[in-house]
Amino acid sequence: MNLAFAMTAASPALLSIWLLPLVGAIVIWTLGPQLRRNAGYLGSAFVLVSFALALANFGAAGNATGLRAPLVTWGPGFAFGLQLDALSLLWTLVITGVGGLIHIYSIGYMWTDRAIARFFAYLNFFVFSMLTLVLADNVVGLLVGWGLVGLASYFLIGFWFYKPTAVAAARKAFVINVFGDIGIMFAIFACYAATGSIAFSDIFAKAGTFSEPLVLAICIGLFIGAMAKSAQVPLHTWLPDAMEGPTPVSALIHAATMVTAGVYLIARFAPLWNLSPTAQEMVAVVGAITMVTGAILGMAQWDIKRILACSTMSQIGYMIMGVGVGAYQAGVLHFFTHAFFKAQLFLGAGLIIHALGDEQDVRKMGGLYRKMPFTFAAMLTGTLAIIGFPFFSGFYSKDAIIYEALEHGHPILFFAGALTAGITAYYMFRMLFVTFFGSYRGDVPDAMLAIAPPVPGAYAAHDDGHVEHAPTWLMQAPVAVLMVPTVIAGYLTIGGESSPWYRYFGTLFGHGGNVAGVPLAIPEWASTIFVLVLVTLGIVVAYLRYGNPPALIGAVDRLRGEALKMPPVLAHAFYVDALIATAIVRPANALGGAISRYVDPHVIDAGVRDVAWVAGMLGALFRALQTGLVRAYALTIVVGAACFIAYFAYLGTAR
Amino acid sequence: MNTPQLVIPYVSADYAALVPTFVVAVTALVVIVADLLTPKKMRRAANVAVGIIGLIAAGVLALQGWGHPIAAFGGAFVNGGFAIVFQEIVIVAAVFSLLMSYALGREDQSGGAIALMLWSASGAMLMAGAANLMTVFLGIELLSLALYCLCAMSSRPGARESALKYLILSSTASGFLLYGMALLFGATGSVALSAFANPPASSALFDIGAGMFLIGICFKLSLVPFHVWTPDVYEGAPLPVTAFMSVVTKAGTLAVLARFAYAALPSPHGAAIMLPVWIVAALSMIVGNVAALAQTDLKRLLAYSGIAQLGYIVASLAGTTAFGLRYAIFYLGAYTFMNLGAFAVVALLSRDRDEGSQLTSFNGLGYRQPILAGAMTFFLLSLAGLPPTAGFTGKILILASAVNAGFVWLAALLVVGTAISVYAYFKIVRAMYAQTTGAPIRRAVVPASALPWACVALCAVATLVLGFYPIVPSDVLPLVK
Amino acid sequence: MPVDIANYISLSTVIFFIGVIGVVTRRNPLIVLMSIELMFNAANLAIVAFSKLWGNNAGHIFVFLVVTVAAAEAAIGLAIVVQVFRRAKHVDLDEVAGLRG
Amino acid sequence: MIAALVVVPILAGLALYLVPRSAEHLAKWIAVAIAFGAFALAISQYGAPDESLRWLSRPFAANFHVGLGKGPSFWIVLLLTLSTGCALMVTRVPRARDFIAQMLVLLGAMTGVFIARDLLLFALFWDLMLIPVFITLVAWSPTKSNATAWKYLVYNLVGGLALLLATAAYGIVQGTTDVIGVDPKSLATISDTWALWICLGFGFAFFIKTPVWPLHTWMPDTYADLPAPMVAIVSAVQSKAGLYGFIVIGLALFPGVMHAIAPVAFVLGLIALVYGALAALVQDDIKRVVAYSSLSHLGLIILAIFSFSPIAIGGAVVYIVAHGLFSAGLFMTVGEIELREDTRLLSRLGGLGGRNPKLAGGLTIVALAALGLPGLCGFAGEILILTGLYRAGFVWQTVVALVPVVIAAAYMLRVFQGVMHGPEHDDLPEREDLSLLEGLALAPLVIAIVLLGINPGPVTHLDTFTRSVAAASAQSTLAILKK
Repeated sequence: MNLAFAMTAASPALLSIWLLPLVGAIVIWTLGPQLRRNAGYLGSAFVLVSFALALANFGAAGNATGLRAPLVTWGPGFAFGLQLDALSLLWTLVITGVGGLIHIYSIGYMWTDRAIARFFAYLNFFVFSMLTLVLADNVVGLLVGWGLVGLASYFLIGFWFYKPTAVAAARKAFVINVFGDIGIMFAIFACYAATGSIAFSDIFAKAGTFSEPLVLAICIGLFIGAMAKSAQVPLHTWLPDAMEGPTPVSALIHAATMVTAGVYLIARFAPLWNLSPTAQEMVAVVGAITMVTGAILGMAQWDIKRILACSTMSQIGYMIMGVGVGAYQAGVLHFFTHAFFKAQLFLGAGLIIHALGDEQDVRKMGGLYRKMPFTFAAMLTGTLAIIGFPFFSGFYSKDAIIYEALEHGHPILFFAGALTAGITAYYMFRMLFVTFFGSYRGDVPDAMLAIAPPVPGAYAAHDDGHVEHAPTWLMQAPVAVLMVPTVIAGYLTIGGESSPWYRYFGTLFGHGGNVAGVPLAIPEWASTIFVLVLVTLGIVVAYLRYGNPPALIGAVDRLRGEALKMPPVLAHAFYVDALIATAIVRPANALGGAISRYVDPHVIDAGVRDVAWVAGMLGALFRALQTGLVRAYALTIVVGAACFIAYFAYLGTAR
Repeated sequence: MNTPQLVIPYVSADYAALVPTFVVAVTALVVIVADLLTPKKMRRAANVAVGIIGLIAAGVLALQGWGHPIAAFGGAFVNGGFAIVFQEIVIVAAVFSLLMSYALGREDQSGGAIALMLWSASGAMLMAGAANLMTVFLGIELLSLALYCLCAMSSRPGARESALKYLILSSTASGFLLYGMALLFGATGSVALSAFANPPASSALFDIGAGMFLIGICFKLSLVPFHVWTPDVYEGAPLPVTAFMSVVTKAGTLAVLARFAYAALPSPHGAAIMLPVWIVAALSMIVGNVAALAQTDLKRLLAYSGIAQLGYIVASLAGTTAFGLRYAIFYLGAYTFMNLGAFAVVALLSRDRDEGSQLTSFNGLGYRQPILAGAMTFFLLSLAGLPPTAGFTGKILILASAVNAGFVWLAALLVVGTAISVYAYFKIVRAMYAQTTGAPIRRAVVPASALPWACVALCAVATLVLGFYPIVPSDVLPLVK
Repeated sequence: MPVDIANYISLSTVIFFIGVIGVVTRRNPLIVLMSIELMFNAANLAIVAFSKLWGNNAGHIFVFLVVTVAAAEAAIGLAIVVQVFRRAKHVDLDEVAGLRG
Repeated sequence: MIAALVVVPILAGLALYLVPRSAEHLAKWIAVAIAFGAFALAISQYGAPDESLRWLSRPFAANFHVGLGKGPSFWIVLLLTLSTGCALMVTRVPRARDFIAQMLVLLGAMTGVFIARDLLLFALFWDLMLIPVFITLVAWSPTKSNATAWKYLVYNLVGGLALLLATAAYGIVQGTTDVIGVDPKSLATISDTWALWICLGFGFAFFIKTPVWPLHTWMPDTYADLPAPMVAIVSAVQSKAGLYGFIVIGLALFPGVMHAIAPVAFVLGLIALVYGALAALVQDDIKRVVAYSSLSHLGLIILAIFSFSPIAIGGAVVYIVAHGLFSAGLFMTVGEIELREDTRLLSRLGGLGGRNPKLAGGLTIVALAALGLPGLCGFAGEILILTGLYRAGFVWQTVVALVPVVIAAAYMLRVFQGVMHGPEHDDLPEREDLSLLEGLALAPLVIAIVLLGINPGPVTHLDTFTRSVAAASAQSTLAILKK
């Protein structure tokens, strides 16, 4: 029984990058109670070492083969291993880099929480799962990572498990993720049936020979997985609810890394997607729809974290649309930049929430720029980056996607992209003005601001009082560090095709090529100007509604008016949740109830009970025959004898 | 015309064939004498001891006759392998019944009872070798008459009633049997079974005669239409007598049936004659087990179970195949051990007055006497035909012989019967192991006698060994000179 | 001319079935015992007739055997009947129904 | 030595009755020693030659032929001895000595089923393993009524008798029943009609024992009423006897008939798959949830076997062992919960996670393995089976089989969260967390779950001819489907 891993051929660096976070998770879980706070330092250390190793191997991953580590083989065609090529290295760097910063930030954020050790064990486990997902060299390994990441997000969303809302949100997230898993499983079966192996190299080598419907089927399967994980419509409902988890979790998982797994999946299977234009079309359209829906929902939220969650949904819509139209470099670039500025926005929001004693509703904030200048600066840079303000990272990646959509012959998507950029600008600045300008509304009674009373038992204070505060630098340092890439991350793509970004990926994605129709004859700078016009329009509208002096003074009644007049469609997020509940959840429970209450006891058991009853009756009947009277017995015997004699008489004469 | 000399045509070899039967009969006399001589206290022990010694001696003597079969008294009594095997079974049953009787019954009657039991055993041994009508009739009547008295010999209320019922019904059946013999004799002109093989003078007479003969036999085997007497008599009679009766009457009658079916019937026509017997056997399997479902008294339950078990054994004879007979004999042996084992456990549970045959006396036995409960479970497993017991192997053999002889419908009915019987037997297992629902009747086991325990142990070991190593007697084809 | 064998057999059959009906219908145990004797003797008659027909004496020996057995059975039968109905005022088989079910 | 795996536990079980009733601890540790001893012995016998002893020669040749080999028998015996050892460590039952004796007899009988290489011996142990469960159902079931015991007995024994009749018939027709593990080509071919009836007899018994959809109603009640230690090994192993039978007897000896009944079995498997999953969604009693979930999981294994694809059958063996591991783990954890809170109804449980993290940790891992979390053993089995099914051409069946995977996630989380998460109920008494012993009892199962999840390779080993039969018939199935 050789269960030992095939260590020899593996490169030790790749294995240690992969296993360090797992070791961290196990160590922290077992030694949890003793460690308490320094569990945070330990956890961050493990992730940052992994990050350093990944950086060290930057060169090695660049060349074609990259690092390889075959692990274990289940059977014919089921060989598992790790690989580090350009795409997975980028993701690894972001996961361990941004992850490490968020670990440090979490030390401060969770300073007073009793279960801080368990939190860091889960965070390390999450990093390990995400690394499994991106480092796998085969599709089943990818699915293993996919499932483990879903599990880690389940643990972290439901971290404060005594909150029923958190528990429900965690379960919803996990079940929708499993729904995505079965999509990928279907793709695995199709690939294995066609190629006899699960390794990416074999699949892509034989990709040419696949029939058109088969490629489409595989792509649909994969995309279902991507939709669930990257919260695309209609499987997006879990993302806003996932904000029940602690803010660092939202930053790391539901902003920077996990939700972008769908983008990674499509990028990884680029050779397959290029073969099927209809699949690409489908991906692009769904991406666009999610982009627009996310933006519209973003306008209607009052919880600061839900605004950012909806904006994440919208930005991922951008990335999916980007890879959907074939602009892989642009899509991945937007993932790269988005990881930084969205993490920064979330951590900024975390600072606000931490400072205001866990208050998350923007209507209770206001006028914070005077008291928290550093946070204001961080949030401002983040906002400028996300709306695509020139010379900020978002500008380069977002405009690239919008233009590539046009260049690849999708005029409708081009306009959708541009419009969403405008709406993004509007709701981001709406958040800025409401939170940082005007006067502080913390002490205004909820009723005045039309805030619904919290659900009973929904939220129990978790930390036992502010015994002592974490050093503020511990939380602000990561945000400061993140500000740098938020600004300069876009500069990597200056220089078009020959820029370091495009050279880095080389021919990994093959050539997207023009997909449909003849491109409109407008140059790139024209589309950029058009987008900027829409963005400034968005900012102006936001300023008029929330920013100008009269609005700031009458903020309380304005906000109350807006909250009351909020259209129900938006308030219930297009009723998607209700739709899923009535269409799937309720009938399943009803059917299950019918089965266990009616079919089993009455239909099936009844049969057996009747047979047993009949046997019992017969038994009683024979008992009744025994009357005890001698003459009755004699009669029975004589009757029996008569039958015998009759038979033998017939027999005798017949012979 | 010379004066008729008194020439006894029989040589010493003829008498040698009957020696085992004589030894048993004489032992009965010795028991009566021993009962007279020994002091009151020692009387029961002495009687049982003498009885068992006599039986064992007879058993050993019978075994010596194994290799060389002889037809004594001009074919009246054929002492071959077939007869010896049945005689051994009868002796074993008698020994175990004596072991059981040690714990029961009134002091003063033990001498007479044991003597009667030995005489009925010798009657059964006579039937085992009977090869002509007279010996058969003599054997059956000797067996039955002794049993009528035995049934009555107990102060229990039902005893005398069961004796009366048994007498009236059994005599009626003997009447049918005798009338059948008369017709057979009339049709063939001879009383020897061997004479029936050649075509009879008038086939009508022969068939009706054979029919009535079989009625008598089926009554004794308590097969279904003729089984009505069995439950009442088994319940009424004292426990050791019931145990003895449940095996010995069936063993002897089975020997007669086998000899009649295998050797005495003209082959082509024989099958048609025996067909009603196979049908009756099938009926017994089903009715026996179903009726057992509703029983609460253990002796009645074992009565119905005996009916069903005999159904299995006769089913094995179906088609009168050679291996069918051998497996029937093996299953009879297994039946003897498991049945007597079960009766021995009931004997251990009974106190002087009321016998422990009520189901309630088994409540919670699993905790009070785990070993006894284990033994009882083992016997019930065997009766139900579940592994690893002799019953299981026996049932497999019978299934195989029935299927091979072409009676697949009989095999299927056998499985159905077994399925029903499991519920009946496992009611007792449930009673033993169920959490003490009703108040457990403190039924102390009679400490004094170690003999019933020996009987339980012997039966259990036999059932286990036979289960794994079925010793099937080989050359037992019944010889009819 | 000698009486034809058929007559003997038919007579014995008639007697036999009278005995059987007697056992089934009568409530008095003594009558029942007598009916059983009838059945036995009917068989004896048949055996003797057949023995005469076939000319060998095996039947006669058989008859002696049957007679002795019938006598023994009658004796035991009466003894048991006395035991059962010792204290009963009148003798009735239907009273004897303690064991049932 | 292999025979010792059967004889020693049974004899020890019976001998335990001699141990005084008060010495419960002694009895427990003897039993644990025997179970783990058997585990070690089984490992040492990996691939060891068979052992045979002459038994019957009259109507047909039958021997006491036992063997482990490298195939499913070996792995299931390992699973059995391991789970029994673990279950015994945490036995806290009234009248423990008698209970432990029944457990040992059950261990011996079940081992016998899986190492028997003779059909008659297989039938013998098949019936024998029902007795201890019946006695336990009668003696230790919480509800006073014995309805469950009778339902269990009637269902299983009718199956057992059908098996008996089929074995006898096979013995007569073939001349010998010493056929399990023998290359079918070397056996005389039996006529179709006989083969059909014999295989139906076997199939009927195996379908009841699995259980398959219409014949399953005995299972939830039995699992709910049995005490936790016994239900752990019954659900883990006894329910696999039917599937093992199909693989080792059905595929090897009656490939033709198996093809004939494949469509019916497929439909029943699919129904069981979906039916079990849906029913598990709404049960209030945790044990019933796990019972219906195993109905669903075993339906998937039925599909795998009747797809005749070598990968799927290899996957089936993996999933048999996997299901054994996590259902044993689940039932033991539920047993721990029931010991602590005297209830296992989800409506009354909740919020235990805060006070007992170790118990929560244990339940997490087994629950996740049960819902097929990638990386654990449940997923390994599922992936192999479904890949094999798809490759054998059953496309839409695979899609239908994927739906219960999602439902599994829903009901397993419902159980886990119902017990561990949510606000703490004040009416539930305060109980201490898992003791070291209870932790040690769960540890081997958890380790096995993770190890099997990482590398199920060796477990998919099938005897050469089963694989060849499967492969041969897989092509024919594909041919049929292509037409």
